[in-house]
Amino acid sequence: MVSATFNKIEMKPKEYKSEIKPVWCPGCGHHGVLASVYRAMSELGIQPSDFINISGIGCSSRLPYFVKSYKMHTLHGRAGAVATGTQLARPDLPVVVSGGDGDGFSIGGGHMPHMARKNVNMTYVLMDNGIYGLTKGQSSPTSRREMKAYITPYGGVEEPLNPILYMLTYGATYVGQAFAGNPKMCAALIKGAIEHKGFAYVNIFSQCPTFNKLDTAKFYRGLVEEVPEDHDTSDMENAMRLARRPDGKAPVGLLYQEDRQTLDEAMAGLVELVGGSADYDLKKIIDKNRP
Amino acid sequence: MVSATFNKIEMKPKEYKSEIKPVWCPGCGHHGVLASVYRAMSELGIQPSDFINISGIGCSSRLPYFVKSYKMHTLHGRAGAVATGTQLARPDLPVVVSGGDGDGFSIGGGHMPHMARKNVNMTYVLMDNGIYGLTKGQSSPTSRREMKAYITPYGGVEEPLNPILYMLTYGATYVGQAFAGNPKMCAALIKGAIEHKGFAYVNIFSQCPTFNKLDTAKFYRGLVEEVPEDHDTSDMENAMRLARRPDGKAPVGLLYQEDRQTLDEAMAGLVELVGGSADYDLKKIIDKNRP
Amino acid sequence: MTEKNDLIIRIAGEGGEGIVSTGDFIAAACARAGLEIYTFKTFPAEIKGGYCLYQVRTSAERVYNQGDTFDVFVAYNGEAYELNKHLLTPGTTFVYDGPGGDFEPEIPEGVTAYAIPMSKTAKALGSYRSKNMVALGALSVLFNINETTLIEVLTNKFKPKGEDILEFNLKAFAEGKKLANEHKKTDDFRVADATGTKDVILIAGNEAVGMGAILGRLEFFSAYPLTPATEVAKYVSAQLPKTGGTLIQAEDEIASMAQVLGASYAGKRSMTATSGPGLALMSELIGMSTMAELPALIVDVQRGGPSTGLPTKHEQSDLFLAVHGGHGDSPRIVLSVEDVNDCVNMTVAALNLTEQYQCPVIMLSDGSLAFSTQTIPTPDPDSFEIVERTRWDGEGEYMRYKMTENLISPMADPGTPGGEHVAASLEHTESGAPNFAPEPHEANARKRFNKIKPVIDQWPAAEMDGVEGEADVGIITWGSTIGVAREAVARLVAEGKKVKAMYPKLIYPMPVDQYEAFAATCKQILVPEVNYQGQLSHFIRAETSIKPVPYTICGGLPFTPAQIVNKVKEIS
Amino acid sequence: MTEKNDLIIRIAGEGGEGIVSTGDFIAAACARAGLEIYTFKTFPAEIKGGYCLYQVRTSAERVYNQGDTFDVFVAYNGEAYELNKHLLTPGTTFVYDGPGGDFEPEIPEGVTAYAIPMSKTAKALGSYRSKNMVALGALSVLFNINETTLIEVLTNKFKPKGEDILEFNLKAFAEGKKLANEHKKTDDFRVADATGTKDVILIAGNEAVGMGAILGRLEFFSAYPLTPATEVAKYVSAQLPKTGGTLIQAEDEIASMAQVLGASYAGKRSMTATSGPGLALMSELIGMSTMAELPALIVDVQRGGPSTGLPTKHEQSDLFLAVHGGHGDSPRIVLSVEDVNDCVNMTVAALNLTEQYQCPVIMLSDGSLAFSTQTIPTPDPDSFEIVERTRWDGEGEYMRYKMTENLISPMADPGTPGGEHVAASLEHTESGAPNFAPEPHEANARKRFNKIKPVIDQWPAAEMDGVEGEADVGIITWGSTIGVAREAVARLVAEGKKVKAMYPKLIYPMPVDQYEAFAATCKQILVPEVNYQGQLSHFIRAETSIKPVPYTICGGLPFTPAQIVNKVKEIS
Ligand SMILES: Cc1ncc(C[n+]2csc(CCOP(=O)(O)OP(=O)(O)O)c2C)c(N)n1
Ligand SMILES: Cc1ncc(C[n+]2csc(CCOP(=O)(O)OP(=O)(O)O)c2C)c(N)n1
Ligand code: SF4
Ligand code: SF4
Ligand SMILES: [Mg+2]
Ligand SMILES: [Mg+2]
Repeated sequence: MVSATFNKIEMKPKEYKSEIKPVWCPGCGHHGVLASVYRAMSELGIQPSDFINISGIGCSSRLPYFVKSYKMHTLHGRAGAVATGTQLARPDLPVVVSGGDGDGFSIGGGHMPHMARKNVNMTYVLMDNGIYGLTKGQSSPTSRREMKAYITPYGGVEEPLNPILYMLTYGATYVGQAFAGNPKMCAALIKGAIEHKGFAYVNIFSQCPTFNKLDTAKFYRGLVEEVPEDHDTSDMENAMRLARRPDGKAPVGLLYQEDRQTLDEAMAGLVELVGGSADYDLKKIIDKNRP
Repeated sequence: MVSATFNKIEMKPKEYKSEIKPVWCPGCGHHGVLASVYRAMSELGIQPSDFINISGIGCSSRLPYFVKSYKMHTLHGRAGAVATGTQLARPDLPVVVSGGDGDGFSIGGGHMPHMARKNVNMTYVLMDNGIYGLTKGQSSPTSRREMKAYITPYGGVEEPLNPILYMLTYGATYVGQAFAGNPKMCAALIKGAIEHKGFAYVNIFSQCPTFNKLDTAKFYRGLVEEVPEDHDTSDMENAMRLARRPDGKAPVGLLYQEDRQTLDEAMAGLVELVGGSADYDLKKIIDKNRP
Repeated sequence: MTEKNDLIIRIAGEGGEGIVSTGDFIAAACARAGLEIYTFKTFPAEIKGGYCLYQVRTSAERVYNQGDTFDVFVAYNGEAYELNKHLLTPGTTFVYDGPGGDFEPEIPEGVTAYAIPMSKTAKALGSYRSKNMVALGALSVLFNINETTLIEVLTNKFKPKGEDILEFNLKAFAEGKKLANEHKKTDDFRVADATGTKDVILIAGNEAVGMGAILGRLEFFSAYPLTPATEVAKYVSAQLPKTGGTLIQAEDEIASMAQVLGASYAGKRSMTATSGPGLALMSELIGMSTMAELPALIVDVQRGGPSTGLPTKHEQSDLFLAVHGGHGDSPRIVLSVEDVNDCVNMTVAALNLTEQYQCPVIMLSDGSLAFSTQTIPTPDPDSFEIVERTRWDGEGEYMRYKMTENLISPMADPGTPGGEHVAASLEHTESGAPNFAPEPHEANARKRFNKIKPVIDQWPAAEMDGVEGEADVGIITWGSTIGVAREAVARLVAEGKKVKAMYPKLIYPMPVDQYEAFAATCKQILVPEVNYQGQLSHFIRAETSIKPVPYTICGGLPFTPAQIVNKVKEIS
Repeated sequence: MTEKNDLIIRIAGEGGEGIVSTGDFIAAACARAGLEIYTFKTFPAEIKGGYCLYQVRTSAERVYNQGDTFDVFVAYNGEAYELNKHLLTPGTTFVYDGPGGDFEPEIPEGVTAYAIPMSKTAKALGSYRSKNMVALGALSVLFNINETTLIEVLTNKFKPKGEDILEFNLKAFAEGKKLANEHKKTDDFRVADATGTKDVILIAGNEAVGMGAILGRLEFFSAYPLTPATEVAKYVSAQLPKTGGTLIQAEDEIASMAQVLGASYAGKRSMTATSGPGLALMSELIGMSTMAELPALIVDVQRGGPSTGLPTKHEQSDLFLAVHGGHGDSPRIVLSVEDVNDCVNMTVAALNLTEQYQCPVIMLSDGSLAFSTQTIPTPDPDSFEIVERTRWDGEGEYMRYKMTENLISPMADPGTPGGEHVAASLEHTESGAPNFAPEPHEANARKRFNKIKPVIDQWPAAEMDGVEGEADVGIITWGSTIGVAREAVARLVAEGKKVKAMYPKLIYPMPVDQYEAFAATCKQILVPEVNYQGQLSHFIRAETSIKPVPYTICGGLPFTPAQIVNKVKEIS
């Protein structure tokens, strides 16, 4: 979505608050992400009625309720697929998905590669807390092995997955990562993502103090390290290398950006190719079936 | 699955043929894959009753019918998840999934990361023909953009995905690729995969002459190039580089292999940890709920 | 013996031998000559080879089904002969590949046989693939198939592929004619004479659904291939860009349904088409369509189940899933089509209904209708009313789930200032805010059911057929079985039987009063349907006072008129 | 006024204030003292905060439900007071946080009130979190809660966390007692006296399903978290490794069901537990269980729907989906549990049935039962019969789908020489080879339905209740509504009403004869259930000759006995 295509307006971040108050626990990282969303919207001058915010199910997926905008609170894991339909239907409006690690990479994991490789022109903000918050603390695909959780009382049995490496492999054309404790960076990445033309993915470490006692805000603060200043964001190989840092540190900042035809552009191309329009003569279509 | 764990037997490849004749079109690459499976089984000396072959739905997914073995013909996209259950239930037997690119990476794509990162001890043989064969020629996730297909009559609109790069990213502990026209290499890779302890993935280019007129046997022959002899199969970074060869060539051979705890090992560990056994005193469990 | 106006030709052989194109050419030529057409096909579930059957029924009058059996049977190979020889009863005609085919048939008493050396001639012509042209030439002579229109059809087909290809095919065709002319015609079967052209199109069920979608001003379609529904997407994919709409192939049926809801939220007329396994996968999202009140049309082209089942076979067994396939109390509108004409018109209507009532609409077609080509009056694009969703008028404060008088809450398209709202999968207040107290849930449950009730009066009353007044047997049936019942009723009435029928196409919510009124004039109610459980019978019992007699078959084939005739006689 | 033996205490406040632990301590102390317990809880759908309610009902005799309303209401905060004050009718007792709480209640005429400064005292003790201990101390004094057992319970709970923590809590508890002792007891409510210990356990519905699974010799469980079912997996995850079994958390419900089928094929007793949205997602794979004849137990802990709906609320609205939620004709066995005791015993039975009949078994529980802790007789592990699937005897040629006399085809575990076979999602011959001809499909459809019919006779006849002989009203109900009906019937009979009841737990296939026999002795049939459509009523109408009067509520809460009593009076 390039910002030029929608009407700008002047609104302060807090004016984007909806009438519904956040229901998250005190200290939950999701509060920080929400603040960053407000800020990014304000900086972009987005009119609430021009903004579409779509989520699945989870604590993180409650986010759209708190934002003044058009929004859908859909089903667990389906936000991305729903948003694909919305974006194709209204390619002129910015579409932002906000969701969780379980929502996106567990039950929703089958949709992720396809949004990315099709380069659906939307932003996906994933609030990664390494846990299922809403269902009270089961391990998620990004949970660390040592975590004892709700139905893994003796500890985890599997390797956590690496969201940004996945997204690079999938062909996302904008890949960033941040920590919710740094709302400035979060806001900047979300803003950049919305401005980006193509599928933009932003992974935000967002602590769940209630259920994830391992991945605390402090832990994340120690985990992250900014992408080196000289990193060339068009260099996929280096982006992948950063995503797989052997020292176990997690890079924050913008890792990768690429300009590629988006799915809605391709679709518009088809319409052009066949000379399509809303007042195409339907008789011509019917006549093809004359015997 | 390490070969030492099952009883060896002497059987010729053709003796692994079941009473059902292959229904594939003449010239279909899947014939070659089937021959390679027979060969690998014969070389490993697998007893048919000790072998479990599981598939989803597709032309490729018909393969188990033609193999003398225990087998499941399940639902489109679900072979891997079904096989996970089977493998955990019978960790002593080799479990092999055979399926197609649509089955595995389109509808089944959500299961792929989890089998790999959990290191489910099984083999996944994917017959990649860049098309949906059984449903008569729709584009698949590995179809090239220029392909005009059944419901993309004006050409494709998305980037094909890269199966072996996905599998490296997902954490498969054995990743190989071959062309069905080279049954020797196919058989060697499948054999190695079955012998490997952990999640082994083998991608086999397998032409569909009936519906995919682009990716012919000739095309694949020109596409592939053997993994360099000096490639270190424990070097993930180089494996990824090979998977993303800038010249567009596709590497064939073994790209990556790693030894990591398997899911069934982890599960056995839990049982050991709690001192579990089939004759555990159930009263002790019940007594936990005395008020 | 008088000439038979209504002729049924069955062609069978190995898939890939041109069976389908032979049938298609005959159908097109007859349709072009002003005759009515109804075809029936069965395919193997495998790609290449396997037994394939194409039956074309043609008449000067409208034909409603595939018929009881064939008049003329054309065997391309021994397997086809073996599978059909028990139907070669006295009075039938048999055309076969011989001498030089892969079999030597015995000709039963009373059967007229014409041996046409199709394979041999084709090989002599230099291409085995011309076998079907040789057969076609022979059939055209033997059964009076209009040669002018046949040549036109062949020319339209082959000319674009090159003059030489056209010429070669016409040559094979001529050879076939010659072979037939060597026979003396001894039966009475001939295609009815041309009646002058009619303003018709010839189209199969699946394409007709696609055409209906285009005429219903569809804007968004998301597809995942699934036999026997894929041709709907095939048709739409080629045509929808012309009207500026979008078709996307999704990664699976769940994604398809999700995309449909996303596009619908954005204000677009949206649909998908699938078969049973896909409908099952969509169950959860269909519930979201109910809860969030998002329009969505789902076409289910039923096939043999359960599970992967019989992918290419006919069955009407997804009714339970269509009506009851959601968790919680999740109302939806369920429609079912009878024939190709319905496929066009009811798809338009279904798109209108989903927009009007903001609820999921599931339209059931079936495997035999999917591939049945039929002649239908050429649709007039201007004759279709397009009903749009009620949109917010911009006055006052916007409440997405407002309790209005008719229970339809106006929608607001994204981009409309002041209309910001949530499409909610959670239970909610009128504004859409999550709320789990008793009152909103009770009120909304009532709303979701009651808002769709007016469709019962809005929808045309179910068509009736047969005798006036009291009947010994009243038939109620649905889907493509209706066309079979029509003929059975006509025959029974002609025999003086007191039989009538009712043909509901709005299945759910059920027009209970219509059922009761109909049943009140019948001594007993017979419900023929192609499934094991008697699924429509179940709903009739559950929702009306009627105790129907179920008549179920499930062999992967449609009913024949004779089966229903016999059953009626048996019970009356 | 005589002392009331049967006491209902409702505690409400903000989630996180220890409401649940206060209730749990009371329940455990009473159970330890030999009393019977039935608790009821409602949680907010949010994680922190939100209105939370815990109702504990205790008596020397068995209690079947949560009761009509409370005898004693304990308000932790103003919201709780506001939401419940209309229920403070004369004769009730009110305990509240004050002075110093966040509200100042008005005490209605006839209500006994005890102000306990819980918050203030807790703060003075140095930790707000001790509020519930203060409350507990006060309640123990006010309502005669056995102090010995209460101290034992607290000790068992807090001692493992450290002596200092135990001491601190006991101190707060003592403070609470002191505060209560300052009041003069003016009402008659007191917990029944200890009757000596009974051999019972105290367990909630979800854990009880887990315990049943362990006792039923479960070997494989695949889980995906979904409220209100997750505690089943939680229990099993901790216990199953002890018996050598495997629990895996899958990536979604589809994968869970797929893994269950995979493990079942490998010969293991396998199950999953979910709620409506998950059951919807599993629809396609449940059909595979039917077609491939693979044993699989699916427990559905129902919640408010449709769609995401009311995730933490009670509803019995997945019956349609459970019975009809598959494409094609896809039979399954559907069971429903009444109470915690059933959760244990019927899970064992369900695992046996799925192994015996090689078909999917869906067992329905519900949101209120999920979290209801109840006292039940301590199960004896040796008392459960474990039925295994029929396994091939190794004789002759193995045919997986052999048509045997009882229609159960022996299975062969992988690794068995000669037993190699396919688990087929396609229609098939007896050997499992794909086949789409009419005969195998018709024969197998019959097989799949008929093989499970014997369960009707095998399953214990539905329990009956109420008057002998002719009744004015016969109640038929299911799930946890049964416990409510039991009390309603007892009251009505005590009042001299001619009322009886029938409590089916095998829902499908329906024991039609039992329904008919019961209905034959009733003037009318009332079917109370917590859903909008009257889902059991629908099946009764469809499958029997009965015309029931549906009585449906859907406010996210269970019925009360009074509601059913009133309804019976209204219609009789
Ligand atoms: C089909 C389905 N399965 C399961 C659930 C239950 N569920 C709700 S949220 C959730 C996980 C949430 O985790 P995440 O997406 O990481 O979000 P978080 O709460 O941690 O922000 C689950 C399993 C559901 N709502 N729907
Ligand atoms: C739920 C479901 N959706 C769709 C289908 C239809 N279907 C069967 S096979 C297939 C694709 C097969 O492609 P692939 O896996 O690449 O195998 P191939 O035939 O090319 O070997 C599809 C879409 C199905 N059987 N089930
Ligand atoms: S449970 Fe965790 S993720 Fe959910 S609101 Fe609380 S802190 Fe945030
Ligand atoms: S359609 Fe293609 S994939 Fe299928 S059998 Fe034929 S050649 Fe092979
Ligand atoms: Mg999370
Ligand atoms: Mg393929």
